[in-house]
Amino acid sequence: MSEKILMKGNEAIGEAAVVAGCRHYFGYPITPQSELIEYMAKRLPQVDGVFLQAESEVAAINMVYGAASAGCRVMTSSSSPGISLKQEGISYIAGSQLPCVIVNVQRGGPGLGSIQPGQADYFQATKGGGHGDYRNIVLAPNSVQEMADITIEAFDLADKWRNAVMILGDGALGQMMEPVEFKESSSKPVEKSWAATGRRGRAKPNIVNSLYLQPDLMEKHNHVLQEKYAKIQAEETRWEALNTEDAEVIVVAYGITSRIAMTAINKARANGVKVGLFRPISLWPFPSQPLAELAKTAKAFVVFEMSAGQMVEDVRLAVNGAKPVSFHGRTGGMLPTPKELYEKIISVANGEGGK
Amino acid sequence: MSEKILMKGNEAIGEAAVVAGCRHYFGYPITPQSELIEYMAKRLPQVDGVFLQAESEVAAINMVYGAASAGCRVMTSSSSPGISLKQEGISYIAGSQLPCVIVNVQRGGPGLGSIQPGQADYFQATKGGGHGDYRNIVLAPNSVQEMADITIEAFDLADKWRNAVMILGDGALGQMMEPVEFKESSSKPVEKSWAATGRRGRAKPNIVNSLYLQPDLMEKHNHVLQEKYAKIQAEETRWEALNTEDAEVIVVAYGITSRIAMTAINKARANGVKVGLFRPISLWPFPSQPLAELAKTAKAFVVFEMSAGQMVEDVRLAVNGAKPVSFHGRTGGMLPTPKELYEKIISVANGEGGK
Amino acid sequence: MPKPVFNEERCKGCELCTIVCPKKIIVMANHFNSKGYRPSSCSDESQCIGCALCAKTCPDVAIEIWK
Amino acid sequence: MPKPVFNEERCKGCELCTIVCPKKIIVMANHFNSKGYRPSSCSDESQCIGCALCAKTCPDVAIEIWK
Amino acid sequence: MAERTFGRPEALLDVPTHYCPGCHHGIIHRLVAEVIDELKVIDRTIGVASVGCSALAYDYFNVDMVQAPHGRAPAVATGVKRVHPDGVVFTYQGDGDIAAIGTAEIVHAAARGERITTIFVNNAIYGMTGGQMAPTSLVNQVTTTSPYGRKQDSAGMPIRLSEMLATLDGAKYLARVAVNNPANMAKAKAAIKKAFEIQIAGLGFSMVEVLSTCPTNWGMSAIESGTWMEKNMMPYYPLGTFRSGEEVAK
Amino acid sequence: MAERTFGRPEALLDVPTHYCPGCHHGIIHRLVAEVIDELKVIDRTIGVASVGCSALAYDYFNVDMVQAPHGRAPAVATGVKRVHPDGVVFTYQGDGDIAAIGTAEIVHAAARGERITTIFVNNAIYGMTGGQMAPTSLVNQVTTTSPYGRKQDSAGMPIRLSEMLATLDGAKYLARVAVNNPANMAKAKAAIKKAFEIQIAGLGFSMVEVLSTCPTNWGMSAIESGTWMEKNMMPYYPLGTFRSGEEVAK
Amino acid sequence: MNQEMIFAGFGGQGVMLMGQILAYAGMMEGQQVSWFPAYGPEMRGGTANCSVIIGDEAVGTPIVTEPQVVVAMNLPSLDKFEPHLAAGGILLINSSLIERPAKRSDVKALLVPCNDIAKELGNPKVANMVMVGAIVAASGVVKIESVLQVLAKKIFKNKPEVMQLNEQAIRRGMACIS
Amino acid sequence: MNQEMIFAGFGGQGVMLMGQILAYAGMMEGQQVSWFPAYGPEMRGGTANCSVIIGDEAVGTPIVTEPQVVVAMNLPSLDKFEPHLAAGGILLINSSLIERPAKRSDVKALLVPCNDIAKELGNPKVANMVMVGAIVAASGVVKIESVLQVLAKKIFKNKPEVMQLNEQAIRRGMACIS
Ligand SMILES: Cc1ncc(C[n+]2csc(CCOP(=O)(O)OP(=O)(O)O)c2C)c(N)n1
Ligand SMILES: Cc1ncc(C[n+]2csc(CCOP(=O)(O)OP(=O)(O)O)c2C)c(N)n1
Ligand code: SF4
Ligand code: SF4
Ligand code: SF4
Ligand code: SF4
Ligand code: SF4
Ligand code: SF4
Ligand SMILES: [Mg+2]
Ligand SMILES: [Mg+2]
Repeated sequence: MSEKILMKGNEAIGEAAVVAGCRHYFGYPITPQSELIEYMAKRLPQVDGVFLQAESEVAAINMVYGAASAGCRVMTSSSSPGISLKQEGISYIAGSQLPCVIVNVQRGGPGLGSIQPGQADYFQATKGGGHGDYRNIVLAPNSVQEMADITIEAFDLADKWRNAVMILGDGALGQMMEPVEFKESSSKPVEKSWAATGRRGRAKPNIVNSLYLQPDLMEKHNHVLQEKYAKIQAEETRWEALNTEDAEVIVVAYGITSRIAMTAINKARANGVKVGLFRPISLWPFPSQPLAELAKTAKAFVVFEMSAGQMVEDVRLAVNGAKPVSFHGRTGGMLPTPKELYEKIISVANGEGGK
Repeated sequence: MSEKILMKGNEAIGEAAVVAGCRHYFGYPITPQSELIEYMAKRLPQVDGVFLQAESEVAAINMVYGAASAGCRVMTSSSSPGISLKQEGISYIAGSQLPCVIVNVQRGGPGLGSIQPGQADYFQATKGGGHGDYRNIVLAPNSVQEMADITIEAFDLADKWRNAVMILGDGALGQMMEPVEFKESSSKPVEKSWAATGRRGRAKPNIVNSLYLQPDLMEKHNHVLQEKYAKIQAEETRWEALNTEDAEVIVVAYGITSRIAMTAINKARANGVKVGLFRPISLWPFPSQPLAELAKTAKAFVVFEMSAGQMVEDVRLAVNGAKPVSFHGRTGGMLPTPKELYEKIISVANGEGGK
Repeated sequence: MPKPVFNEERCKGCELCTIVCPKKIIVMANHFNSKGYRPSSCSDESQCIGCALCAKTCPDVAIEIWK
Repeated sequence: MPKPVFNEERCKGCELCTIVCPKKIIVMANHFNSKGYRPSSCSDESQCIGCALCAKTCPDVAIEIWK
Repeated sequence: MAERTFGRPEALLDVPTHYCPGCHHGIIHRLVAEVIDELKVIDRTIGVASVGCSALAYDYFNVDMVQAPHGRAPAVATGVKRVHPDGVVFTYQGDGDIAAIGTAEIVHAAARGERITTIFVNNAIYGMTGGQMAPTSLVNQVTTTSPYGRKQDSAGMPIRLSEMLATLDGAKYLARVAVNNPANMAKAKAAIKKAFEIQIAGLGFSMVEVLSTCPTNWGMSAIESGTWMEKNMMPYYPLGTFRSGEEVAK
Repeated sequence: MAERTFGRPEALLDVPTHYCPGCHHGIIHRLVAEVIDELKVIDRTIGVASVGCSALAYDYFNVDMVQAPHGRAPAVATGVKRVHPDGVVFTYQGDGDIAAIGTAEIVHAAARGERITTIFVNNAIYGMTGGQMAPTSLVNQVTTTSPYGRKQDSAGMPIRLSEMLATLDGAKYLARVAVNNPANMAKAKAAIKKAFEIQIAGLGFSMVEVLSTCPTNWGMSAIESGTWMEKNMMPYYPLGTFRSGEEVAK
Repeated sequence: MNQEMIFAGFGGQGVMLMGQILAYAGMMEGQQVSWFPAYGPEMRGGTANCSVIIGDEAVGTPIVTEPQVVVAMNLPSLDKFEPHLAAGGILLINSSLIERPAKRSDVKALLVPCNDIAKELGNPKVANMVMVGAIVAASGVVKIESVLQVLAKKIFKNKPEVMQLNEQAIRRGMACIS
Repeated sequence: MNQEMIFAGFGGQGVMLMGQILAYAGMMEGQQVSWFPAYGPEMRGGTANCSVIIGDEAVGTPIVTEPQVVVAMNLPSLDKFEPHLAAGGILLINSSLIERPAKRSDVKALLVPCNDIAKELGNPKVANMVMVGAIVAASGVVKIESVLQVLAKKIFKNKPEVMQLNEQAIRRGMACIS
């Protein structure tokens, strides 16, 4: 199992889910995530799992809702428009505190958009595209290996917190092949005493529900959720900082963009610019604290996204006016080139292009 | 027509839409907005309009998509879970630049939640609950009269900018009755040369579309959208500031919460506290500029919401660290009492409860 | 001897039981229960044949039949 | 005299027209068009009866019939 | 000694319901509970409540329950059943829930032959939200969203869901019943039992459509509602069996 | 002098399509365009493209077009038609679009008797996304999401949408045709014309299901695809008329 | 100053309308008014109630939590809202259906046999109008003329007989408050 | 240093597999590798292509915009990618299907008659393997042994005859590069 194999990011997520003990997958095809649903169609029957192609993304997320209610490890995946359709279901999953893993292999939007890679669903994923106060844990890998590792972690986090975990990838990560290794994993499904399994001798029925007609009870329920979210923020924030110790310019980027940024950063370093990379891995909880720390030493921040500017708001909130934060984005399925990022870094290092 | 009548907020929106020349409504029942769909069911046939109860919120938003494509003034309405279901359609509407009015009479969430008033769909409305980089104009009335006035304005803005306008109300505003007056209005449907009406002698077909398979074209399209959004930000930001000139504490609140806040502010003023109200009326574009101005004179900000803290992020972004911003929220359908808001104001005035 | 036993607090006064009783012995009481409904009651238990039609009709399972 | 006129650049070489021609006079050319497809062509126009079956079958409207 | 000859089934919790006086939802609950008792499956039954007046059904049934989003109960039940193939999984849905917003989910659960049982309570109206038109509302029926009566020209004819699903191979048992009198109640219960049995035998999807009343939103007494149903609903929604489960045997 | 006896209809723009070699989408496009020409409604026709290989249909038809979200074309068309009741509105949808994600929308457009015409291209697969199983994929058909063949036990039998919609009163004309040979093409065109006529006469909803090929994802040549369709699809999806429009006359 | 009131009772007792009439009357007098219903499933089975605010100040929250006037048309409503009444407030009890006396001693409790009077007047439906009269008399929040005007112009327009009966009921209700 | 390459051709020509084989071989040599396909409707009708990066540095963007190697299996691919080739880069042209010569003079253009050789070998399907051999010979990005190992262990496992034919094709392709 621990040999390196060349795999697409989409497939790596699929295999990692199987390693994590996920035996239930419900999904609907959409480019550029289809290799994932196809992988599950092939793989799950081999391990006596359940693969079901739903009639729609709405049905898929509700099958996930049902399967998670019933106590198993379960996953669904889609891409941008399909994830929009899942928003009601995701809000219900939050309300009922159901553990599950949701993969968004983002493409260019809005609307039918393009099927090329995008990062413009950041707001939807992190702030809540559905209604009500809730949070998904959102993890953003930047390599095929990390897609595998993070998927396994996602199942553990989901069960640990009774919360949805969203893996926010994009078309580039989903489609590209890189070497990946599946190490032995201790991750495995856990007992869920709250699940709707049939009473099976239990005295009281288990109920999975998000309805509280009495607003005071609903508020109490919201407090439970908010306390959980606060704990998740305290315990589960993840990020990577490269060359930031002495950096005057901090590049903030996640996912595929962070890799393109790294190429640009290396070139800038080679040319004597003190620049480092801060890469949020958990987009929610967002690593605000470490960024605020960096704001004490760095002179400026620049955020790179494949969007018109979304994560940059969280960076600004973290930096809170202490230092200038500038932004450079590409949209619609265009990947930035290392060259343009390099140029932006240089201009920021020269004190241009402030806010 | 210009006599005062006692009306529910939901009904006032309906009548105002008729005044604005809206003759097409597509919706699906949900508490606490049902009076609006019911009003349209009764009213539109009287003016030879089209009322259609869709089979779902998904169908409703797509009927709106079709009707807007066809060139008319059109409205839909729902409440939180129903709005979540509309997210894909809303993203398409943004992508195709279609003018329409979408009403969200918010309730407590997440999930099925409660049907009592809420303000926890702020993120969804303002940051984009759908996929991709897009913005709806989001207007938040705080009285039945304003619900009527803003509705008329919403249709004008929608046509002016070829953009969706969301009216963000809540169960309290929707259900309450207050006096309302419908003045003569000059608002009326406009010619739309881009609409799919049938060619009717036109040489070239009109196409309504959000698909751009070539990422460079998709990016170009996104630039068009972003430029439009920048203009809307420059021209259409709306807010109300009451007693803010000399205020040391600025309360920021919108919708029904702003009224409860006003009661609390009056009491605090009576007790010698220099406090004022800043009420965003357009939640997007958010009135960041005037807030930033106030940050120069005020000592502290406090944000009141019926949520676990959503608009507060935009306030923090606007204030950008210049002054402390604190928050007090109620969730799940609970309305804050003037008393608790008063106490929070006092504690902020006393320099407590910082960040 | 069969007889219907009414859970007055559960009764919502819908009167459905009154029309199915073959003996027509179910009538609405003159008082209110704590929810404000007039509960049903049996006017003459001795006539009851224990057919349970009343009980089976009650949407609130407010009637039991005992013998 | 009827005859089929081929728009070679539109042809995708699917060969569907070849099987419907009652005269079996449509064959695939030996060269490629600029998209890389081998377009269809008529081996003997004189035999064409102008039935237009080839044209009606072509998914790419790459054939017109003239007389 | 006194003996109880009729009382509350074990599968129905001894709590007051929120249903309006005379609403048939309560009767239908009891019948489902009696069937669960008789089949001795209380320990492995998992119910899926929908959105509608029966949203709170999870408070009433003495079995594990999941509350599903509006219209999605069949998808939720599919998720549950695929995790617990030995479970007895039922959905309980109103006509708005199943025949409007949930059309795709019920059609596909039926088409897949999903081994679940659906109790479909057709009261020709949206009860929970205050009496709006349902896809099942009758022509000319006045509701809050058809204040001038449902117009066929604009809203079409009411959907007969059972008949529609009968075209799908995976739907192994489909029946329409009513609980407006004791005789019909007995037939209703038999149908519900058969539907559960079809599921337990692993044959495929089963559904019982129960014609029901909504005194509150119909604006009548409970007794009048029964009469209205007989006179107006039954002619358009004939009681009967649309797929009998017999087709399955062969 | 030379005269063109057969060529491109006016309603079809003279541009290359993105369809794969031999894909029937192109033929079906042409037939629809010919009908628009013959009915002389090019000036008031509004087409609604769906999501599937025909998403770009708006680039090909010489009429106003709206591109609809996946599955929602009937709802979008409803919106269009209710604004332009004198318009001739058609949707063009694949089997995944119409029979999976768009089930609710097509059922309700049909139930309402919406005065639109749907061209439903059934190729038993998701073409656009690379060959996944559709609700219409045949039992044992190997697709990328049914790599071991579609299993009836888990995925159910393929949905026959036309037969299902035939249970709805608002569906006034429903026919299944094919374009795999000239004779069938002629019938297909007649059906499409009839469907448009039913709409123009204001009688209600009309739909033509066209059996189609997907050489690319079926993994065969265009010619083999025709044969495969005849041998495998036609027995399960019989050609014919399920509602003839005659019921309407009475 | 604003008067904050809660009207509560059973679904069919017309408490929502009572509140609307008062709010309308206030509006016609040029006062600031608001009316807010308890809505949704709350209504079903339990008590129906609405909040009404009338006075000269802009209305903040339309939901009344500490009413100065509570109108209880049935027992569950009395049980539910009596505790929230402001000290010194007015408690109007429909004594036809409510047998128990007020528990609070720091409020002004007034008994109005609404259903009995309505029965006397020959139409049980006007019980709520009896109470409307009593509220006006007890609270003085609006003038009786305004109430009658609302009824005549808005509610019973073109139905003079009905109007007359309702006016009678209102006057009987007023008479209960001495 | 990383080598950045683009492989392009018609849908059926196996260009995706060519890229994967090279990437796999690189991986087996312990190099950093990535493979990225042009995906979706792009593939249909037009050219299919993939980007491959092999080298000793961590891979940033997997999408190659300025390739050092371009492999054109048909004319549209040559038209599309020749202009993007880095100066001094290698341009491999399937001369069986492409008649025109290279337009660029600042690159090293190499002609490989893939289809002709494949035909000679008796199986037109191995045209892509001919090109694989040529790429390895021309670029040296991976060792030929690695390629053969990938084929033997991953692609044609348990099919020694097929393996043999493919190895032949590869060696013929290598021989084209002098
Ligand atoms: C997504 C969504 N849309 C709408 C609603 C509002 N809603 C709640 S119940 C209901 C209709 C219920 O009617 P039905 O299914 O017939 O059940 P009944 O109450 O009549 O038993 C609606 C529209 C909702 N909760 N969620
Ligand atoms: C909401 C959403 N889900 C999924 C997709 C991806 N998608 C695009 S086309 C398609 C299926 C198309 O199949 P079909 O309707 O049969 O048309 P065909 O391509 O076969 O003509 C899917 C699933 C999408 N674009 N949007
Ligand atoms: S058991 Fe039968 S006879 Fe006895 S009260 Fe009930 S219905 Fe009447
Ligand atoms: S049927 Fe039940 S609830 Fe109705 S009146 Fe009789 S006992 Fe009471
Ligand atoms: S017109 Fe008829 S005979 Fe002539 S080439 Fe075409 S198919 Fe053959
Ligand atoms: S049918 Fe058309 S595309 Fe196909 S080979 Fe013939 S001419 Fe070419
Ligand atoms: S509203 Fe209608 S369906 Fe709902 S509980 Fe009341 S009577 Fe029953
Ligand atoms: S993928 Fe299939 S359906 Fe789509 S264009 Fe190609 S052959 Fe036609
Ligand atoms: Mg109903
Ligand atoms: Mg298809």
